[in-house]
Amino acid sequence: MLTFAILLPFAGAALLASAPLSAGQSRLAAILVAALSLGALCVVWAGFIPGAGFQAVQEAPWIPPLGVAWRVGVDGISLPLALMSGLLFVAAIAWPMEREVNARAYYAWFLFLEGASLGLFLTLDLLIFYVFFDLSLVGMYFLIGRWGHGDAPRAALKFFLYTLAGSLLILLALIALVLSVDPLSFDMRDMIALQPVAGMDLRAGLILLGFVLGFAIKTPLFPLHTWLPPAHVDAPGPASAILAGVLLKMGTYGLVRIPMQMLRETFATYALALGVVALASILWGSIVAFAQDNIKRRIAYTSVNHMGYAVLGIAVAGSAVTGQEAARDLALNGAVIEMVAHGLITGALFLIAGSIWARTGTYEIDSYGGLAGRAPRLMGAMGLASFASLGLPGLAGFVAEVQIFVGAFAVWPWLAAIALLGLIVTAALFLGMLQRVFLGERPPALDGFADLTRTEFGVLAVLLGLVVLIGVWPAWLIDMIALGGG
Amino acid sequence: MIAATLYLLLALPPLVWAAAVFDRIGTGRGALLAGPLRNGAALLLRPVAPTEAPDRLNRLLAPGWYLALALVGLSVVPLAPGLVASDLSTGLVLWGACEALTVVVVFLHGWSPNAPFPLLGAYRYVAIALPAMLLSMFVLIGAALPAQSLSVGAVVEAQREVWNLVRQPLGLPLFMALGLALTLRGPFDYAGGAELAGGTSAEESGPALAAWRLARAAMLVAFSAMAATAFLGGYLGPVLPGPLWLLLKTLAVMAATVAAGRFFARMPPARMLTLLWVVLLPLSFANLALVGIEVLP
Amino acid sequence: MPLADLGPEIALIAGALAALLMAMALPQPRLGLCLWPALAALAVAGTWAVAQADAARLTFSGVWALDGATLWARILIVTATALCLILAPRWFATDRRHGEFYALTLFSALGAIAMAAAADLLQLVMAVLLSSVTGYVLAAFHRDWALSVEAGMKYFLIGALANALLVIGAILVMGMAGTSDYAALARTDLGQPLALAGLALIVAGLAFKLGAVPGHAWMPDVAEGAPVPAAAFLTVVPKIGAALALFRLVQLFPEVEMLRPLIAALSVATMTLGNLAALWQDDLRRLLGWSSVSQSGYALMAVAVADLAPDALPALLWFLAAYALANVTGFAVVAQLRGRTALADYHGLIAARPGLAAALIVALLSLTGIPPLIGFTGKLELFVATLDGGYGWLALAAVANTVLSLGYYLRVIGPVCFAAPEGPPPACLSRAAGAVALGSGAAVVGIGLFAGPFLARAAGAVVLP
Amino acid sequence: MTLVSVLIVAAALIGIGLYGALSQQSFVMLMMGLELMLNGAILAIVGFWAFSLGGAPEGQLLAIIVMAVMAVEMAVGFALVVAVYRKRQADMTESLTELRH
Amino acid sequence: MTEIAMPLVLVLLAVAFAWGLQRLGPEAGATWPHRAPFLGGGVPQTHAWQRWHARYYPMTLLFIAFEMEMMFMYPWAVVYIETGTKALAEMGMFLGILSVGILYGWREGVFRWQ
Repeated sequence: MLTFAILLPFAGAALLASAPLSAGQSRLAAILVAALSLGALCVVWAGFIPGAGFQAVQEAPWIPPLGVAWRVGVDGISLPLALMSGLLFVAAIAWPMEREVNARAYYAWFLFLEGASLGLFLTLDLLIFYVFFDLSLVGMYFLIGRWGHGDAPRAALKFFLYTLAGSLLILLALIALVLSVDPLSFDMRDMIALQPVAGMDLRAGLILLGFVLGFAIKTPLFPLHTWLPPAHVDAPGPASAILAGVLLKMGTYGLVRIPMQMLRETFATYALALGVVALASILWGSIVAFAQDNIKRRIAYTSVNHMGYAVLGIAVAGSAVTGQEAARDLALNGAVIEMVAHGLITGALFLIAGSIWARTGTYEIDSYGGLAGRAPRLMGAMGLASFASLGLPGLAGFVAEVQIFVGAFAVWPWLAAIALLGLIVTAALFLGMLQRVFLGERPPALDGFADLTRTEFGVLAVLLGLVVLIGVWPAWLIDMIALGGG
Repeated sequence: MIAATLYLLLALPPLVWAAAVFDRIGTGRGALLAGPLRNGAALLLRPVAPTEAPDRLNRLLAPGWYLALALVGLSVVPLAPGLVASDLSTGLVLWGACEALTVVVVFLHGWSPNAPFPLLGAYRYVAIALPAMLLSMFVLIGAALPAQSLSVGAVVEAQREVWNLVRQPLGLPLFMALGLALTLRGPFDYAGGAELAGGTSAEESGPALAAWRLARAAMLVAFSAMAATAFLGGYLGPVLPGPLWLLLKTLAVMAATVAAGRFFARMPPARMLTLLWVVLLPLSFANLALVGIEVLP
Repeated sequence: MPLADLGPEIALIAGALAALLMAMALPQPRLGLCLWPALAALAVAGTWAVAQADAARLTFSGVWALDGATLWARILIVTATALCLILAPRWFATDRRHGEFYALTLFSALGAIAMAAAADLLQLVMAVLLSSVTGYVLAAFHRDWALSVEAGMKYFLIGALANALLVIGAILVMGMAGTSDYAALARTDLGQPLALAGLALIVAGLAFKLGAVPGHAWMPDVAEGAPVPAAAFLTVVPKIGAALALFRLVQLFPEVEMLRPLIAALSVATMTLGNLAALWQDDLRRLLGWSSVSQSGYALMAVAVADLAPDALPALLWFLAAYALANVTGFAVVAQLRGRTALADYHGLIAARPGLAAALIVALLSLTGIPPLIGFTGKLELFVATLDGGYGWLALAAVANTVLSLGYYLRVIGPVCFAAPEGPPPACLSRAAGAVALGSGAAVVGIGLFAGPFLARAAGAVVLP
Repeated sequence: MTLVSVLIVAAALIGIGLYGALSQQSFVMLMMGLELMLNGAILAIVGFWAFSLGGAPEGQLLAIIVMAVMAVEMAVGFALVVAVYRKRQADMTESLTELRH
Repeated sequence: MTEIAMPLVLVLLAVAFAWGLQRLGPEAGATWPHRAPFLGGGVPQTHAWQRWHARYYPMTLLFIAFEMEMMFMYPWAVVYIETGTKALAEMGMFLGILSVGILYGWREGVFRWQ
């Protein structure tokens, strides 16, 4: 079933690339494929037993001499992320294209990207993980470069270069990790069970450094985040939504899956350093976001901030080999929920930003104002998403951040205290943006500004509905993650 | 060794004279026997005509080199068992080197006066002589096969049973082509032909010309001696002493070579080149194969 | 005499002669038919090589190693040569006489195979010579085009010097060690400075064939100036032979301490230089040439850890296979587009010629090492071997270089996909060239996806002695 | 006469040749330098053959091979020089300026 | 050593002899018209070397191929009988391949240079 969910989008992409479909037909086909894929994931979810380790496992050999095989399976961490990605892809594909050029290729690349993203979350093989990690770069590169605006090729190039550097570091670290077991095996379960480099100081440290650097670029963490703003600003709205909602999660997911689980001991040694970097990201992301006058750039920087929370949670969770178990589980729980929530919220925010751009062609906050009258539905959606993002209780962001902070206070209280500053700044920047865009004088140029269409509103309703659902009733998600019981 | 050298040096002048005499037979150019000497003396008394901006050193040295090559080539020929001026185990290779250097020397000779006809003669000579060299070496290798040695002495000794002329009937005729080319005569005389007003020696006069002609005749002697040794059994022969046999055979080959030079018609260089490469060279391969099959036990 | 051991090579010679004889008989417009005997010979050679797959012995008095490395070299070289040759008939259609192109290429391929199989210094010298002299002619094959002649001349000048160094090196090693046979050399102690200097000279000479520092300068010139089929051939085939020859050499002297660091240093220098130079190119062929230089640097990584890591040989073989396929694809696309080289000519190619553009993109991404293309498995193996052999810093340098290289590959891919097309769609060369481009492009993807069995075979390869 | 003395002469030849090959501008002179290097190489191999290889056939063979290397490379080289000359009317390395960087 | 000495002596002898011979004649006081090359009265601007070129480069390449072949043939001839039929076959192959070169050269017209 999982293999089906991964390969179906690839097949769909191949179909779209070769079959002569019209723009509308290709959109329909793409939505259908994405929905089917999501449906397959839901089937797995239906049979999922929380806390019972890896499930729905499938294996097939790929490169036997290296011990590489097609291995898929889910646990409480990957399933929510995969579900969220599946959903977000349906949303992004259903979202109308900003510029109607070459729709067939556009949807093909989206499906390609979906296959890569799902594959990354669902695989249990380190090398396949890496393969999908790189494939996601390729997909995103073409989406940004071809359908972006502004200096899109340049932004795409920067994105590709940065993240490839990161992914290659991960590859080296992976190989170094795998080489320490005999015979070679890229099976994640083996690695988690064996903890292969435990006790090797220098080598383990270097391997950890490779992983952390690689994932930090992808996440992105301060100071390796500089590729993110141009990529977001120049990408088309749906691609931004995927970039922020899904691709960034790859970094944090990888951080959890590989360094934290496979290098437990080493990770614990250096967890504090990672926590400090996460803190820097939180603060830097929020403060710089506050200074931005470009809607998309502002949202992009809040991603740096939010991913900082997630990494903080992970750092806390991996901070010690023994002791403070409850707090650490809480923090990890929070981190996973943060990933899911951030995916939904930021996905929605970027989609909205895309719709604004589609109407006026600019992201400058100063060129907007008083849109509340013209576009109430837009304002509602944006408001809800913004509040969720700044962590208003009752919404998904709050659930996540509360757990992270509680966990962090138990382990490193001073660090958590400083990190709280970030929350305040975030609140300020979102409120400021809402106020400047929707309230005040409306420039005459915006008189013809249309509200959200029904499609757009429907998509946003699903995403934001989930945000609210997680906010008011998070138990189902926490159950699914099931760290305490696992 | 030294004795052999002295014999050679003593025998060379009469032989050179004989070569000049052979060249005169049937041409009606004055006295047959005394003519060459008279001509030579006359040339020696004339002044050497200089040309504009020549390569003086090479011009002066070219006849010397030519003569030297003839002498060195001659020196590997055994006069009798054990009587050889330079007793090399690789005598045939040295002979081959002399052949090849002859091309260079003739080219130098044509090049040094800085005049069109000699230069053209030199170019044409190189083009024709190169395949002729190849040809001769294949033939000589054929002669060396039964001897299992590159020493000229061994080649002679291997002919005690039967001469190479019999073993490889094609060998001597093909080798004669080389002789004609080496001594700038007959159908291969592209370096000194009459239509180029004398070719490489068009600008020569006086003692220089005399030296060049002398060297050319010496080369004919050397070639004939080599041919006699490689194909006609050299000093081998009944009754008479070895050196005498060699002398007789050499004279015979000389006469044959001169006659062949007269007999065969000249062709345009391109056709001659094609003939050499496409007909004669493959013939030499065939000759080699023939010997190869014959000598295998 | 085990003549059958050299069956594939003899087939190549026979094919070359047949092509030459055919070239003699055919009128100018039909000279392209000489392709067929050449292809037939390559097919025979390939099949024969596969039939000898399990052999592992020294043959012909120990000068020829018939082992896994030779097998792979034969297969790779034969395949690459065939692909390059298919481009030729139409490319040279206007050339007055090009019948000998096929024969020369086959001889050059023979030289490359002999290089890879050499188990004796003398044979190595001969093989390098054969591969070189034919290469010079191939590079300058467009006699009437200044660029081609110039490329040939530069190739020759560098090559003659490098070959002289190689010869001197071989003499020094042989003189000091007293033997030229690899099996015997392996037993000698190569401690004297003179012998070590000789070894270094041999490495320098082979670096020329490989296109690595210090003998790399010809590569971009040849890639740009040589006729495209010849450029594809010369950037790929000699490299395969030289890399394996170097591999054998390094493996031969495990106790010579300077050799590995030397090769590792050359490797880093080569890849860095190649990549840095490629960054500024505005000419696709020259860019491919510099990228070939950098790829030589990667290949040297595996050479540096020969014998240290069990995976070194499969890594090298597989990397070479990946490189060969991708590079030939790139040049096939250039050929199919009638040799247009300026990057500006490629703007918006994806709209005008989607298939070719896709092949080009796939080839370039494979050269970078993006999964799941064949280049990825190649690089993966390289990294595994290098890390396993304890040369972590080398792997790190390679990573940095890979990122660097992506920069210029994207400089091609970007305009191909994102820029607006200029002018009418480009003219194509021939259906055969298009088939080569598309076919090898598909192979870059396909073999990359199903690399398992191939890699398993490569992992079983042995190197003698 | 010892091996060392032969090698010194060979090294001198190689050195002079290398200098010529690297410093000369004219193709022909450059090739002369290369030839000189190879001549030094032949001298070295003959020295090795006589003094340290004990007259092993490989030594002779290598000498022959080096001669072949010389001849064949120079043949091709001069053909290229002629081609360049026809194209450019120049026989100096400076004339090769089209392909750069 | 001594075997090679005699040819050297002979070379010296011959060169010295020819040199001396050319010194015999009287000094020529040639005038300029006497020295000028045959040009129907014209004055050459360049060296003869620069006005005429050998045109048979391809043929010389072919020659070099055979000349190299020759070099391998010397040792072959010495061991021919010992090695037997194999040697014949090898040389046959060698020559056969080179002969194809001749044929090709012939077809390409390398023997026509004027």
